[in-house]
Amino acid sequence: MDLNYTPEDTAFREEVRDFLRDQLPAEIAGHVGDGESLTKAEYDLWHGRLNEKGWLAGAWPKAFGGQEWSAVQKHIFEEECALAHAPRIVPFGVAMLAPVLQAFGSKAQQDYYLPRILSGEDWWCQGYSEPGAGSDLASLKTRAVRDGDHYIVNGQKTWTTLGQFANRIFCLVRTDPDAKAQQGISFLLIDMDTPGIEVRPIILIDGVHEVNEVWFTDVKVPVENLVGEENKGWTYAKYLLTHERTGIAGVGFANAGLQALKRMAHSELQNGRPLIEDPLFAARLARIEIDLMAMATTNLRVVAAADGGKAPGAESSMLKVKGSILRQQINDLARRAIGPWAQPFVAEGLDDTNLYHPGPEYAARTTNTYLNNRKISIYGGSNEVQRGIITKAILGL
Amino acid sequence: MDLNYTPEDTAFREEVRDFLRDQLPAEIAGHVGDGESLTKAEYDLWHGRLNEKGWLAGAWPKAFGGQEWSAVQKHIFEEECALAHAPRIVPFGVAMLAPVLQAFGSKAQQDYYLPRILSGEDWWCQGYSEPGAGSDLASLKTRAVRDGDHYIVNGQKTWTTLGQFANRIFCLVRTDPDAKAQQGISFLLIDMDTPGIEVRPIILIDGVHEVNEVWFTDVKVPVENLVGEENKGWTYAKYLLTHERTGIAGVGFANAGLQALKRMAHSELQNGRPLIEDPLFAARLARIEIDLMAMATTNLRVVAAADGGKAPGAESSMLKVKGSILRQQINDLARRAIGPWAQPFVAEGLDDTNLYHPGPEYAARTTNTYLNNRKISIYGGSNEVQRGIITKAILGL
Amino acid sequence: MDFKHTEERVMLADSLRRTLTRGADWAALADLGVLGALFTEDEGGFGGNGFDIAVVFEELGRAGANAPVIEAGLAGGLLADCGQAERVEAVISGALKPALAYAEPGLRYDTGPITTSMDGGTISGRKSFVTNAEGCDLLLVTALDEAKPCLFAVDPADPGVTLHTTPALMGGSISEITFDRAKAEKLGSADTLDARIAAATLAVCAEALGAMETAKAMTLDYLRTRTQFGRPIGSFQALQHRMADVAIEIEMARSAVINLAGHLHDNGPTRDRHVSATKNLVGRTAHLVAEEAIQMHGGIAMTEEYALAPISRRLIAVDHRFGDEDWHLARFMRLSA
Amino acid sequence: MDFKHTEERVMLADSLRRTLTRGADWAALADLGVLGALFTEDEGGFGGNGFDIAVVFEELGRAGANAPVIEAGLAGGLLADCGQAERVEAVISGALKPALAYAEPGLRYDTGPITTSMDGGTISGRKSFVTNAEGCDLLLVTALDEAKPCLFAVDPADPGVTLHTTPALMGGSISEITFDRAKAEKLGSADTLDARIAAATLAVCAEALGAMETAKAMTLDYLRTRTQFGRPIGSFQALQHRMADVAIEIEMARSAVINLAGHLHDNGPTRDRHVSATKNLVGRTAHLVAEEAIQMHGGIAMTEEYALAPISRRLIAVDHRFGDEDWHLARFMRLSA
Repeated sequence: MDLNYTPEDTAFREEVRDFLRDQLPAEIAGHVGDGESLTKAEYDLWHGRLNEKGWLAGAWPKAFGGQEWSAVQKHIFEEECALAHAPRIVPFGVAMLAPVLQAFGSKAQQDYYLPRILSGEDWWCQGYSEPGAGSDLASLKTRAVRDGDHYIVNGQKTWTTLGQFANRIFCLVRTDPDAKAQQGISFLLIDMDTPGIEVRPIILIDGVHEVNEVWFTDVKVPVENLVGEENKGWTYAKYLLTHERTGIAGVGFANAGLQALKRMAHSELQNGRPLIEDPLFAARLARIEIDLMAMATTNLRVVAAADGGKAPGAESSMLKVKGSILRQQINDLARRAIGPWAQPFVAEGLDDTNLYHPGPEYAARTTNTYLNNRKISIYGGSNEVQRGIITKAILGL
Repeated sequence: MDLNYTPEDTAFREEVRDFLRDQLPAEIAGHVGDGESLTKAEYDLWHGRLNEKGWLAGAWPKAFGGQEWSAVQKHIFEEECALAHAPRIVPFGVAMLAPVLQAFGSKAQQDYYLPRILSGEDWWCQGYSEPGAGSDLASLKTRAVRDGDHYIVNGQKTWTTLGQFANRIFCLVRTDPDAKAQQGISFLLIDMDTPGIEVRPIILIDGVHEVNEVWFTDVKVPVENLVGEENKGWTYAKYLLTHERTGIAGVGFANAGLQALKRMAHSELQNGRPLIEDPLFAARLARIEIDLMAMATTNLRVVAAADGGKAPGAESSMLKVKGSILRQQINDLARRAIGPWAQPFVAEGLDDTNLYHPGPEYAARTTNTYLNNRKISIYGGSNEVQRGIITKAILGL
Repeated sequence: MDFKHTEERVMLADSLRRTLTRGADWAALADLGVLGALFTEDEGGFGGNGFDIAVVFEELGRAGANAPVIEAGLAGGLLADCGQAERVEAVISGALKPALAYAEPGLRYDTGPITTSMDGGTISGRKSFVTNAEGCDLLLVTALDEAKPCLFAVDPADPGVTLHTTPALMGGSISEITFDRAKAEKLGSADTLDARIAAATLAVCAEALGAMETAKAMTLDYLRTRTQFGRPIGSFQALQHRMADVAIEIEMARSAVINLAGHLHDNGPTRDRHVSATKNLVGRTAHLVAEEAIQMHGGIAMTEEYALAPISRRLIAVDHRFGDEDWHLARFMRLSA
Repeated sequence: MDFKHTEERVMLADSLRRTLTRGADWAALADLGVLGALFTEDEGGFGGNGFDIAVVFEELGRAGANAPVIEAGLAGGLLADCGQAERVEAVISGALKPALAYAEPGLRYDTGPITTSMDGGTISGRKSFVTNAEGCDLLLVTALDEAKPCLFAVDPADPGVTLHTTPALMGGSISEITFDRAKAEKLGSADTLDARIAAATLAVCAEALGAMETAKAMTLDYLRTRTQFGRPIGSFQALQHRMADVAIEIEMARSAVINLAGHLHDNGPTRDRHVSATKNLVGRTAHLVAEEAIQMHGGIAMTEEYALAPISRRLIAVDHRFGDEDWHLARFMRLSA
């Protein structure tokens, strides 16, 4: 037992900090810190700087241009990025598709697509969810019918995050309609410029355009865009869902959120005294901080076990549930902290004529972030689904 | 809408208060207030005084010697009794069996048993629950086989409250083993002195002998002790379970508990100041008080609706769930209030050599009461069962 | 003791509910008697009791209506307190839409000490969180006159008045207002502000109750009809039990609203103890109901297109109007000591 | 970073677990090295690190053992601080069972200011909540010597010592002790009391963790085997999801114990901030686990006969030893400011 990082890890953390200090533009960090949406150009700039350093895909195997980071290194990197308010690396290409291609893709697919992910030429989005399917991925209905050298794809995907920026989408499609549930599903790579694809924005409850519907009408996809074998897509999808789940708790985001919250609580006044001196508020904050200290260590235990070769199972689900709840509690407490300043509701997607929030800067998007982050207990397998996984693991029923 | 009681109700409340002041022995009230077990003699004395006043069975129809109290009067009576730390009227005869006899019993049964309930000659206990059945009453196994003028009863009942004081037990027994679930059950009155009955104490987690197991081995019960028709027992049991459920929230107990808790919080010192001035403790107390104010009104709404002729349905379940949780929270906060004095654990049923608790008087049985009242979310249909009832009522699934 | 509303109130609620389903403009609301119900007969209305307020606002909340009715009651009530019978009559008839500017930046949920002040017939200062000031006909403003908070009438079109308006989380609009030597008509003292805010807090709580009922109904409907893993999601027991708890808490919130309505006209400390008890409980419950409704719906509740979105926002906004859960808990503790 | 215990600790835990299953007396515990593990090599033991304490007490808690091991570590540690090497050796060998009397009535969870004091080689005063004093060989007592808290050794058989002993909620015994001019041997200052209480608090937390694991295992077993309405009750999703939450919270409690073990030897304020964070979280979790274990079992968990009863009581008692949830939350707030 040793709660301290190795000297190598500590040195790596310093390197990450130095890099962030030098390379992360203050304006971008400001937007991230305030919970604002980023433009594609901002993402591209940041991805580019990371790629120059070799850190866009630090967890990739060296053979594909990665650093083969340990889980601990990956954790340190993510923690520091979150604290510095660096943009989250958009995961769809780097962290989701790439591991699937590396494990199951053809040599041609690997050679073509992986470098384009690193260079930013390709922006991938994810075509998993469908309307009416929710957490029940296996019920998906989008059809792909083989027609000579092509599949003809028809159907609809939804919750496609940042699909408005993407030029490619990886999709789960049903290739065998007679097979049941998880059988008969294939994993297809699709060019978003193909005729028959339409992307429609979904405006979220906080007024942000972050996710989309993607409609497919007789979309022709070359058969070489099939990943692995036909009807084996569920295997790859599961691989993707269980891969690299050590960051699932969002400890870095929680820490950054807590720091921001403390600053607010020192700035906001109640009866002329800083809010942090209000015992009820301070108790709420302290309880969250105590919980976060325990969750951070739980997360490190899973990270360290992953480096020890143990694939996280129900532990990921525990971290997902607790991590989402804690982050939501932090967002909720931030909403309380700003008090009446939560009332002006400035939302770009709902009313673009009036984007100035009259309160203190930290209050500008606090309520929006609270609303937006209700999603984190819903997406990626809702907390109810995660509790089901935990139950199976501990109860064996 | 009028939150005020009628002048008649207010006068009745005064009458109840006067009666309690004059007739309730201080020693008994002291025992109740401290959460101690009462002796049979104490119960008998209190039942006797109530009966003299005509209030032992205030809710009974006048034809049977009752006062035909309205639900509001019954509520007022119970509220004042709880606040004065009067013993709870032992419900098995007066409030549970009697309504069944009045509705379904023979004239002979009514004439014989009802006066004996009032006079205290009979002390009834309840033979519903069985080991392994829990909230699933319909799965009961105790058998009664007709043999001439008798039933021969074999089986086991459990959780028989105050069975050690009882001379009679009313039982649900299975008379038709081939009928399914709720069918084939009958309602029998059994003399505890009949050969073949054995009462074994169950000591509870707080060290109290309050419930019992009752074993039946070839117990001969005269057929005239059958209530109503054979195999219709479930109808009578359900009637009993839904009858007079307006007291289910335990508002009176909750109020009395809260008053006691406030006194503790004024007596206990922390850093030389009354505990009530500690903002964290005071906030816990205030939240409970606010919840209780709302629950009391919810309870009155149901009481008033009952007087308006509306039989409470899912509302009873809501009151049961919320009432039990609130009372348990009050017990829990009392445990916190006494601080380290919760550590000496003096339990009559576990260690009768040493019954003196060294702390302040109000601390003597606080932890025991906390432990004992974990039962109130379990018995009489656990809160999980109640939530199922509520779901059915609102979801219709 | 009687928990049934009078026939008049039941009729008003019924017709209000029907009208709101079709959509009602300000004149229609006035015609229905919604505004008159907020004022006593002495004031020119036909209501003004806590239960009148509760009935009206529960329906407005149920329908998700955004009309500035709270403002009419709050500012209109203060006009009545200052003997402005004609203006009150205009408010009741729907001819005059007033708004009240009393909060100031830096005070959080407290109503004072304010710094906006009167000097030579004009007032100067900054007011915060003025709801539905945009489009109002009259601004009622609290300002110091010889160090004493008084009420002033200001024309929102006065050149000394600058509004910065954004949409409000609860719906409608919210403004920061700067007064720079704006012409002001003194109406009287602001002594009744607390009483009128107590009534407005009841209105917010009743409105929240209506919104919770709608959120519950939508969620139940979704649980019944939405299938996943081949079954209606409402058949999953974990969701059932949580929904049962939500239903219980809404019943408690209903009782809390009744408690406050019944004690609205008690003396100040008793009234405010009930205001704080009810607002604390309703704030907690609204928060629970919004979060559980969203979670049980899943993704669709995160979208602006689905009708739950404004209701969820309004339920969260409840906690930020007239003092949040903790602010009221602290006040309840003080008033109970 | 490494979350694996050393081989020695794993071996100690394993043999302790096996031995406790069979039931172990004091000599057997001493032989196993349980007592030695509480002391550093300098003190004559072979452990004394936070993780040694965590490993030992988790197993004691898992087994529901009632031996006065915490007292041996707490009083023994103070003996070591006072340079009482021979007595420490006797504690480690199992030959000397000490108990510590430091708390006083009216102080609640605070350790001072005490009033028991030394005068002419004897001490007088009253001590509260002395765990496992009954049957101990030596009482270590804090008392004032010229207004400074010092440690004294007192023979429990001294005529000036009166014990009133009851069973303790967490198991074992608890005594109120009156000292009336009891002969006392001064050992040194009580300056290290806070550090030793920090270690004892870790012990209580680790013990609670073990007890929670047992409560969880019993509940899971019950959920799997008990049937109701024709199905194992563990197939009811509402219980499943609550059990999942219980399992999550226990993992968090495990991490909290690790955090405290790893920071036990930090400087005072850092250490105590971790003590309070961990004790607050473990207190909350123990409470949750006890209540949920009872509720999910139903009636049987209410009976003394069922093995969960003493474990539930111990889990509730956790919150009353060395400061409860709120006491530690307040301290955490002070130390975080």
